[in-house]
Amino acid sequence: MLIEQLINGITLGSIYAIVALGFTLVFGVLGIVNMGHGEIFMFGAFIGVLVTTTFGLPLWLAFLAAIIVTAFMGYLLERFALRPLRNHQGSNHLAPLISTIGVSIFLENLSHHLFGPGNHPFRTPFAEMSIEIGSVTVYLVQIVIFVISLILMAALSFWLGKTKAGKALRAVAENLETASLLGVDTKKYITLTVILASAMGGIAGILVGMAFNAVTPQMGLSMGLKGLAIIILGGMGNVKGAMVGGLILGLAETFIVVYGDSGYRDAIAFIAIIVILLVRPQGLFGQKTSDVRR
Amino acid sequence: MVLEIKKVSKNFGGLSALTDVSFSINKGEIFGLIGPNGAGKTTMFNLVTSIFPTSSGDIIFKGEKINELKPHLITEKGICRTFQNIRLFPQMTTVENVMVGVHSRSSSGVLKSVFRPKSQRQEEEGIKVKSQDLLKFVGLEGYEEVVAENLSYGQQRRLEIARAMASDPELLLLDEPAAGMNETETEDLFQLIKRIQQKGITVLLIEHDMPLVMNLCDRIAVLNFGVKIAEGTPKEIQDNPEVIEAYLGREEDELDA
Amino acid sequence: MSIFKKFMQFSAVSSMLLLAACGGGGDETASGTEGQADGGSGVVSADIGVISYNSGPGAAYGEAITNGLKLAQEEINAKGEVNINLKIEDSAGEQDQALTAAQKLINSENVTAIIGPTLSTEMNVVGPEADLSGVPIMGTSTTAEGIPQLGEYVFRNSIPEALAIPASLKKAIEAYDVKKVAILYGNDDVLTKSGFDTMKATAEEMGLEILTIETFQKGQSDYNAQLTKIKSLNPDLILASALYNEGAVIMDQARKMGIDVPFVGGNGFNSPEVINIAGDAANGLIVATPWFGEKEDPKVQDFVAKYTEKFGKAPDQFAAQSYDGLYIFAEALKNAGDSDRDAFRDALAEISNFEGILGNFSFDEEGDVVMEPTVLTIKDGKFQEFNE
Amino acid sequence: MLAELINPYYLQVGSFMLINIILGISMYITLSTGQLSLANAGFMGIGAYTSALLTIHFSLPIPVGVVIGAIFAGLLGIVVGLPTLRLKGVFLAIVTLGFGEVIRVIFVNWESLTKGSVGLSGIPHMGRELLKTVKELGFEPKMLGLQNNQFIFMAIFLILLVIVIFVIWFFKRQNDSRIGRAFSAIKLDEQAAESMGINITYYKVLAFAQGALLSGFAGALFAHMLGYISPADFAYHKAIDILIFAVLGGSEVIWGPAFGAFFLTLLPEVLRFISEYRYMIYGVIIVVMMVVRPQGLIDLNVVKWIKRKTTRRGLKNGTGN
Repeated sequence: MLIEQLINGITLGSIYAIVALGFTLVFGVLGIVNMGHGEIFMFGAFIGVLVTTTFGLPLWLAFLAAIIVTAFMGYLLERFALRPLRNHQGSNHLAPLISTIGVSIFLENLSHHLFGPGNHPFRTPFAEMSIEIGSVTVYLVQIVIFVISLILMAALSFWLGKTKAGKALRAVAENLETASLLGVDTKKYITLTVILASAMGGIAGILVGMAFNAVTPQMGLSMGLKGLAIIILGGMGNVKGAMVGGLILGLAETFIVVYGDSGYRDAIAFIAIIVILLVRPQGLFGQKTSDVRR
Repeated sequence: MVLEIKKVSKNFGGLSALTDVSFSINKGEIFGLIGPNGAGKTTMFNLVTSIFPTSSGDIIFKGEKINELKPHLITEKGICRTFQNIRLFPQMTTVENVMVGVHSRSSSGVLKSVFRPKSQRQEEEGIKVKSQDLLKFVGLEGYEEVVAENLSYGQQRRLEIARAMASDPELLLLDEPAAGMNETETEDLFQLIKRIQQKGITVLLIEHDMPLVMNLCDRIAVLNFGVKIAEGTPKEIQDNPEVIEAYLGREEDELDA
Repeated sequence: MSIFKKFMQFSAVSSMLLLAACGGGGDETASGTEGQADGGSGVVSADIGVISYNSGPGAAYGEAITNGLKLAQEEINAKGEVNINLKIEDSAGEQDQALTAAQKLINSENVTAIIGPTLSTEMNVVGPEADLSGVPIMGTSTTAEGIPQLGEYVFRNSIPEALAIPASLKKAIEAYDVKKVAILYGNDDVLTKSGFDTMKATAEEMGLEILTIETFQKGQSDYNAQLTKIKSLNPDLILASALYNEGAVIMDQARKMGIDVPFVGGNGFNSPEVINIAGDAANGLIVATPWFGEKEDPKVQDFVAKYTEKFGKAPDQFAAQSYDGLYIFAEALKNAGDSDRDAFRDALAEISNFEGILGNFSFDEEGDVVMEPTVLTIKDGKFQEFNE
Repeated sequence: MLAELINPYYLQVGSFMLINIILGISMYITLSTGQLSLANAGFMGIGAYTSALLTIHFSLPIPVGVVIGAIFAGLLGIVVGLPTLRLKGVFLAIVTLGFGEVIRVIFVNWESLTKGSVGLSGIPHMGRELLKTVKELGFEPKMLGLQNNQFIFMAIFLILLVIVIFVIWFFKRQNDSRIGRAFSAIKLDEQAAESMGINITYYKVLAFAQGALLSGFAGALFAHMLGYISPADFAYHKAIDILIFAVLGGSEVIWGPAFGAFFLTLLPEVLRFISEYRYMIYGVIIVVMMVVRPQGLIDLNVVKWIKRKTTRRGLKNGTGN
C-alpha cells in the first residue's frame, strides 16, 4: 500500500507542480500573482474533454487545441486585465491581484454557463493503459505526468537561464525600466510570459482530466489556491522551488489521508503557507533579499 | 553634546557602507555631512533614525543609546528627518501632512478620538494651530488646503521640513534640502535653516551645494567610501589636502566660493 | 447619477419606514388569505410559490424541479377541479436569497403555500419563517434529518436518507453477505454529511464492522489516496455518501484501482448521470429511491413519455418528486375547498395513501414521509430493480 | 404606498443590505492602512459561530452573544494580525485568504462543536426573541396595527439601521482624527510614517483587529437574523463578495464600501435575471474597476461634489426636502 500511496502522492504532486510553474513564471517576471491561472488550467481541461470525448478526436489534437486556446486566453488576460494597470500612473501593487481575482471569478462562472456545472468524463484509451509491477498497478498517465512535470521544469530553467529570450525576461524581472532602456521590448516579453504560463496551465488541465477522469468548473479554484500555496512554499518565482513544493504538498496531502484525518486535507496547503511565511518568508528555496516581502 | 556617533559600521550582505565612523554634534550647531555620491551619508541618516540596524558601534542621543530603538521611538526622543527623495504623503493636504508630524506629541486614542471629550478637542485644535504656525514659519502660508503632490518642488522640500519640525525635534536631520532648488529658493532655504537654528534646534545636514554648506555649517564631517576622512570647521575642511585629494579635487574652484 | 438617485430613494424609503413604525400607522394586513375561490364554478384556485435553485452550480436540480412542477400544473389545471398558479423564485442555492424569496412570496405575492426550497440548508432557514407566518411549505428534495420537525407548517415528500439508506443497505447485506464496510463521504456538504450520519448509524445498528471512515471535499478530483487505503483494508462493501458528480468519479477511480465490491450510495448519488460519467465503472452501485423510471406502471410511463416530449430529456428523481408534490398540493387544495393557508395546512396534513408516480404516499404526524422506497442497482450499464 | 413599504420582503432585503454595509466597512478599515485582508469572511464566521454557540448552549441573551462574538473575532484578529504584519501586499492577501480557508475547514471538521457542514440550526432569532420579550411586557404588535412578522422584520431592520448609523459615525469620527491621519499616513508611505513617529505596528494591528471585530460583529448579527449557519456561508466566495463591495464602491472614504454593499445587494433583487450571471458580472466589474477607476466609484472628489451640490440645492430651495 505504501508504494501505491507514494505513486498517488507523486502524481498529485507533479500536477500541483505544473500548475505552480505557471504561477511562478508570471510572478518571477512580473512580480504579479495571477489569480486567474487556476481557471485557465480548468479551461484547458475542458478543451481536452471537448476534443477527445465530444468530438472523438485524437489526444495529441487535444493537447494542441488546449495549448492554443489557453495561450490565447493568457494573451487576453494580459491585454485586458494587466496591461492597462501598468500604464496607470501611481496604481497600487494590489491592483493586478484584485484584477486577476476578477478574471478568475468571471472564467469560473463562464464555464458554468458554457459547460454546465456537472462533472465531465475524460475518455481516451490512453487513460486506461497501465502496467503491473508486482502487485502494484501503475497507469501510464501517472508516469507521463511525472515526466512532463520534470521536462517542463528543466525546460523552463534552461530557457530562463541560458537562452537570449530568457535573459531578456530576467532583465524584465529585475527592473522594468532598466530593461526597456537596455532595448528589451518589455511589452513583448511580458505578454510572452503570461502566454507561456497559461499554455502550461492548459497542459496541466488535460493531464488532470486524464489522470482523474474528472473535469468540473470548480477544479480551477481549488487547484489555483493550491498552486498559490506551493509557490509561497517553494519561494516566489523559483522554478525548482515550485517543483519541490508541489511534490511536498502532493505527498503531504496523500499521507494525511493514510495516517491522519482526511478531513483536514484541504487545509494542509494553507497551514503550510502560514507557517512558512512566518518562519521563512522567502520560501524553502527563495533567496533572502529585502525585496522578497514586497 | 546632543548626538554622538561611536565607531559605527554598517554592512549590506558583505558590502560595507560605513566603517568605524565617529563624530559628535554639539547642541545648537549646524553640522554638515558631506562626501561624494555613495559615500554613506544617507545610510548614516538611516542608522540614526533606526530604519536600518547598525552592524556595530553605538549611537548616543543625549547620553542614551538609541540604535536599537524602533524608528517611531527615535522620533519621540526628539530626532526627526527629511528625505533625499521627497517622501510626503502625496494625497494629503499640506496642513494634514504637518498634522501627521505632530503625532508623537499628541496622545488621543481610539475612544477619545471618537467620543471627543474636551481634552481631545483641545488637543486637536492645538495640533491644527501648531501646524498652521509651522507652515507660516517655512513660508507656506495660504497653501494649507492644497494637496501636497500639487505643490512645487521647492515648496514640497519646505513642507517636509515643516512636517519634521512638527514633532518638536531637538535634532533635525535634513537630507539634501537644496537639491533641485534655484538660487532664490536656496537663499530662502539658507535663511530658513538659520531660523531653525535660532529656535535652538540642532541641525545635521547632508548637502551637495558647497557654498550653502560652507556658509551655513558650524562644523563639517567628510565621508568617502564609508570612512570619515576629515572633520572640522568649513575653513579647515576647505584646506584639508585629503579632502581636496579624495573628493574635491576637481571642484576646488567651487569650494573657494 | 442614477445611482445617487436610487440612494436618495432608499434613504427616503428608510425614513418613511421609521415614520411608519413610530406612528403605528400600519393599516395593512399581509396575511394573504383572501380566498380566491370562484364560488360559482366550484373550482378552487390558489397561488403556489416555488423557491428553487435555478442559477449557480446546482441549477440542474432547480431546472428538473420546475419542469416537473410545470408539467403537473398543466395537467392539474386541465382537469378543472383546482386551478393552480405557480410563482417561481430563484434562490441560487443560498440561504439568504432563499429567505428573501420566501419573504417575497409570503408577503408580496400572498401565496397559499410554498414548494421548495431545493436544499436542506435553505429549508433550515426558510422553514421556521414560513411556519411563523403560517404558510404551509413542502420540500420536494430536502432529505436531511429534522426538516419536517422545523414546524407544524413544514412538510416534505422526498424520502429522507433515514428511510432510503437502511432499505438499500439491508438488501445489499442479504445479497452479498456483508460483514465489513468502509465509509467514504463528502464532509463539507450538508446532504452528503447527513447521509453519512445515517449510514454510520445504520451500519452500527446492523452489526457491521466499520473498517475506516474517509472524507473528501468539494472540488477535489483525486480520490486515489482514500481509495488505496480502503482497498488495503478489503471491505465487503463501500458506503459512499456523495453527490453523483463526485460519486461517479470515485467509482471510476475505484474500479481502475481494482476495487470491485459493490457501492451503496445515498440520495445524492442516485442519478442516470452516474452511468454517463463513470460508464462501466458504475456497475455495482446500489441506491434506494422513491423514483424508478422503468417501473411498469402506466402512470409512471405516461409521465416519462410526457416529460421527455416536453423537455427533451428523461425525468430524474427531482422532477418526479416535484411532479408528485404538486399533485399532493392539488389534492389538499381540493379537500380544503379554499385557498386559506390554515385550511390548506390541515388538509395537507391529512393526506394519506396518495397514489402518485412514486408509489403509495402518506404523511406521518410530523409531516414526514411514509413510503416504501425501491432499491435499484446499476447492472450492465443501466438502473434495474435490485433483487438478488 | 405605506402599506406596501412595511412588507417584510423589503425589510429583509434592507436588513441584508445593512449587514453587508458593515462587512464592506470592515474591509475598508483594514484597507485604510494599505493592508488587503481576505480573511474577513473567516472572521465573520468566527463571530457567527461564537455568538450562535453561546446563545444556544448557555442561553445568553443575543446582544451579549453578539458582543462576545465580535470581541472574540477582534482578539483573533490581533493574534493573526501581529505575525502577519511583516508581510506586505500580495503576501498578506494570500495568507489571509489561506487563514479564511483554514477557519472554514475547522468549522467543517470540528463536528462535536459546530455540527460540521450540517450547520447550526435553532439559533435564537433576533426578531422572534424580541417579539417574545415585548409580549411578556404586555405589548402586542397589533397595538401598532402590525402583524407579528411585520413587527419582527421591522424591529430587525431598525436595530440594524441604528447599528449601521453608529458604525459609520464611529469610524467616520475615528477617521477625522489623529488615528485616521496615522492610518492614511501608513497607507501612503509606511516608512515616512514611521519616521514621523507613528508606531506602525500598533496602528496596523489596530486596523486589522478593528476589521476583524467588525466582520465578526456582522457575522453574529447574520447568525441571529437567519437562525441557521453553516461553514459554506463563510467560504471563499463570501470573501470575494466582501472584497467587491470595497472595489466597486471605493476604499478612500467610508461611503465607498457602504455604497458598494448597498448597490450590490440591491442589484440582484431589482434585476432578478441578473442573479444567474451575478458572479460573471462581478468578475467583469472587478477588472473594469481596476482598469478604469481603481479608487472605486465613490472617492474623495465625489464626496466633495455631492456635498457642494446638496448644500447649494439646500440654499436654493430653502429646505433640503
